[in-house]
Amino acid sequence: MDTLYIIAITIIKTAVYFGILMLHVAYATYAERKIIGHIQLRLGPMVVGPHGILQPIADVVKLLFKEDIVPAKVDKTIFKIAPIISLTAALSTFAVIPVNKNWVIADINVGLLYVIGIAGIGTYGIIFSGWASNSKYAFLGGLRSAAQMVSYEVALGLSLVGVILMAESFNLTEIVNKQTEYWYGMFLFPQIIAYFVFVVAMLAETNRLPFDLPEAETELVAGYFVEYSGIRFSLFYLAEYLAMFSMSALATICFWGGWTAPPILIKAFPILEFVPGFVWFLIKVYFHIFLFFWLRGTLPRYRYDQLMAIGWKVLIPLALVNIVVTSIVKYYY
Amino acid sequence: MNPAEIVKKIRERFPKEVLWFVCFRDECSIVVTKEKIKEILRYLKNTPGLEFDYLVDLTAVDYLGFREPRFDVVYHLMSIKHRHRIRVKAQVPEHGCCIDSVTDLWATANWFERECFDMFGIHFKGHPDLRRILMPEDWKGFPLRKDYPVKSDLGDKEWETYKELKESAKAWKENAE
Amino acid sequence: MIYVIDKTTEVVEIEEGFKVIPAANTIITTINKIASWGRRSSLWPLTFGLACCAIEMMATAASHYDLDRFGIIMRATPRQSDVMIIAGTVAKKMAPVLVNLYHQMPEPRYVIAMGSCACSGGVFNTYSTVQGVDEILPVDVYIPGCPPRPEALIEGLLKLQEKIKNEPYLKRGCISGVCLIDKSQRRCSYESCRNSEKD
Amino acid sequence: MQNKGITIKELTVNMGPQHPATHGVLRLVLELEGEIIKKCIPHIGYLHRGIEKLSEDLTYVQSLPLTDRVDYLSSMVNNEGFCVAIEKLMGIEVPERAKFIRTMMAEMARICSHLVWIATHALDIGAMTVFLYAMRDREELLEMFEMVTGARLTVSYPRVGGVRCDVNNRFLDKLYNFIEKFPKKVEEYETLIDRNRVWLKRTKGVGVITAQEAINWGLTGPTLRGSGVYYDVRKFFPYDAYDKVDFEVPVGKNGDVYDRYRCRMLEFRQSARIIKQCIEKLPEGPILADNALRIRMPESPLKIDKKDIIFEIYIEDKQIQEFIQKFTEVYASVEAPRGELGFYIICDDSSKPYRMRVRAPSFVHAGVLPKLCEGSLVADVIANIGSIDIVLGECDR
Repeated sequence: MDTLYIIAITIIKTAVYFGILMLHVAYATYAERKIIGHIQLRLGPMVVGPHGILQPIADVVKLLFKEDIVPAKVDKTIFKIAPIISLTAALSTFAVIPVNKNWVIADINVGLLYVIGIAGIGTYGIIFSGWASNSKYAFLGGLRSAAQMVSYEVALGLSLVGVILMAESFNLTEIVNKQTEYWYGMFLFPQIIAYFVFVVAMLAETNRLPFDLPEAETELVAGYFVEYSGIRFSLFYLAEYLAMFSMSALATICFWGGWTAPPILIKAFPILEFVPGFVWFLIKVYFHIFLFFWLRGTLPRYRYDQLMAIGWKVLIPLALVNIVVTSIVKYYY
Repeated sequence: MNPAEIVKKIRERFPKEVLWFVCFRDECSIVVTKEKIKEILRYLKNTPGLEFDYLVDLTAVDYLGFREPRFDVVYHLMSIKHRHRIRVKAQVPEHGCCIDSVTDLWATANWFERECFDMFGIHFKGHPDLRRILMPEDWKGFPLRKDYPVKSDLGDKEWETYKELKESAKAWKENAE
Repeated sequence: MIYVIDKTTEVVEIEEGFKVIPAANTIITTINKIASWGRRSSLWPLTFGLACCAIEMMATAASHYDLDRFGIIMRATPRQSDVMIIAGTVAKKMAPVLVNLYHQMPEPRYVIAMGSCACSGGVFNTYSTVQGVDEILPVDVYIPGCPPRPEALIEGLLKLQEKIKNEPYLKRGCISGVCLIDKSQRRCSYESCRNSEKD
Repeated sequence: MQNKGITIKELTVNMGPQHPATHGVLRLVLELEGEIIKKCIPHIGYLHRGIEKLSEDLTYVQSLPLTDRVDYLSSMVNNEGFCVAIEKLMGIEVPERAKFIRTMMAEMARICSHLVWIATHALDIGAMTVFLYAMRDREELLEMFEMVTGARLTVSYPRVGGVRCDVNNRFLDKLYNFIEKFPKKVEEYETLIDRNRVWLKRTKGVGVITAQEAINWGLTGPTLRGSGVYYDVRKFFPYDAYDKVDFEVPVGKNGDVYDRYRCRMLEFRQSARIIKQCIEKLPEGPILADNALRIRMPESPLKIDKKDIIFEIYIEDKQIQEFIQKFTEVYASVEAPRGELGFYIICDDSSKPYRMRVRAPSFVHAGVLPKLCEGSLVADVIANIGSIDIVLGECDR
């Protein structure tokens, strides 16, 4: 009976989590259009609902009612599986991400490894779609993303080693708890190099500007999902935004102290103690999401070889140096 | 160097080839036969004092019914160093409609000559890649010739692919009615 | 013929060519409303500039006129777009490409002929131009002008929204990716839609 | 290449005619080896409208609006080029005021065109925001065009022998205010992209063409000047009021995408300078010459003084003289934003041009693409297309 109870609770938790997450993702697209619009001296969606608030819903409805073309010469099975892989991978990440104290679906010991591992699976969705689409743009996009994600995953993983060394744990909740032991309440300051590497690698992992090469609109039209239409396309779209959320959440947990507020801040303003943990969490996540949009509104795109050079020649050495320094400091103090 | 001097120089070098020259509003055109056109242009390009290093334009004109030979291939040359221009015209008859290519003198001639071929059907001997450039590869006729219709309705000269497109459009048109 | 559920159920013809189950009417109307609202609220045009009008299309998408206000964002691939704005002169050499692109778009798809060249050939009554894009494609909205002002383009898009509002969604029907339209009902041949490959 | 039963093929990618970065309907067939381009074959003609042929069927005045649609980003300069050619043919002396107005308008068109260029070029490289900033400023200029000509893009404003209508003080004030602010706006774009490492990395050393090659390939305009060749029609063969205003011609050094970009950015400032001078020096007087070609004029042949034709015939043929007298020809070029835009017009005794040839800079520049792209990466193609700034309407005519 206990097992059944746990299963039932988990399902309910997942459903609630999923629903809230989807709402966030939908409104992240809206926020993106609004924020970039304002950066570009435009207004963004205004007509559909007050201030265009219903825009994402209209988009989803439209995509639902759209014909779903499976082109004739594609590898049908892989073509259909690819977006599902991408979405599943992106969604699974959230199973271990704690939003508040004990607000987590699965509090596993190797949470961090799990997140990185699952994020890697998302790449398969992109490679598969590129391969199966029988389109050269998609193929190039798939190839680019394979190379890009593999190289940046190394940097991403290495940048987190410093955090792991400091937290002495892979468990995400414990990483957060460990951070509260410091007066500044974040790994951001001692691990600033790692954070820098992480943010750059995060942009590359989620295929966002300035590293949006796999879907570079002006080069590869739409990159790996060039042949996808209707609902399948929206799955890719969702996966991309979910990946942004999961990476932002990871950054928040590993470097910004998750749902906790810095102890020094609470000391200074005791009233802040009453702010619920998930609010802190969301603020920090949305700061990162905003960063994504901000960069998109500002930066041009890197070239393929330059991207690789940054990954292997700058980020990975930096991350390694950080690991060495952290280890030495950790050993002596 | 003023146009008259340039003409004089060319005439000294190629006395037989130069047929006539016209000067209008300080613009000088030399009309030559097509046989030695490449040598003439090379001479213009490489002679110190002339140095027409810049091929501004290459085109053709169709004088159907006004003159034999029918076509003129027109070269507009300019020298960036000396800031002078000249126009060289080579006469090309309708039969044996060909002339030497100057692509190895000026790389820019490549596309100009392709366009000329496309629009007038003049062949350029020695051109590396003489294909149609503006019209589709299987287009019939040469549009800028004077005996080619201007208007859209080409009748039997119509491009096959476009005819097929129009045919296939009939299906939904009937459906709509 | 269109069947919403399946052939064994009793069906009634509501409009010529459209047959539905009687009881399903309430559902149909609601779906109709939602679907057409979704469709008209998020029209994604294909980024497809041909000539002068494309520049005005760019200007319309830019900050002064801002098409994004209406939920209209340009998509670069025909697979993800709903409306094709033919902005400019269509040369005969371009016509096969244009038709191919149209076939690559998923239903429901709409065509806007922007500018007098796309509407009727405009001043270019020459050997190499198509005299009005409606010779080769079914056009929904015509926008005259050489080139039309951005306001005119917006007006055209709003007119298209009106048109979508007033048409039964089944007419260009798809539910969750399943095309409900019979082979003969589609405005281009079914096979060519499937076979077309992105060049 | 056959190797143990495995066939290694180059990947052929078809870029365009519908592609967001080909500036219209250019089609490039790229043969790739990985991301490296082995071969690049441009295909044009997807916007071939037969303007040259059509003008043979229309009168001179009717042909003028066609030139608007040749290069629709700077239609003012195209009109000007056509008018300069016909004026040269007929020997019309344009009134001073009209000359200054034309120069001013042409420079406005240059700014407009360059704004679209920076917008699309930046968008292609990935900087979205520059696009919208540039389009915002362009909108102001278009408004001013509208004030005078009634049209935003296809203006048909210059006339053979002058301009269509006079400019008023309200317009001049507005323009002056705009021009005062404009260099600051250029700086704004520069802060967004010019001091951006990503931009520098994407443009420096990409698509290099040396001065010698550039001349050999017939490049003109900023594309040529980026390679360090000093050639500008406005300075070499001045037309309109360009010999009465003071301006510099920016010249690059390395001939890469970045230098071409810098040249155009500096041209913004020079254009602003010319406009300012034009407004200050604008003389009073008529705007149309007395013997100008007017729209209401019945369809009569152009009045050309046949005495101006000097000729020498070296062969014996009696008809030749008649032939020479019948067909008068002229080539006039102006400095369009893209380069030397030439009109070669042959006139016979009828009211229609016998042949109108447009020497389009975009056509020449598109031809140089294989030279720029081969051996570089896919992303560089985009940068190269942007840097040579082609308009397909002009390329295909």
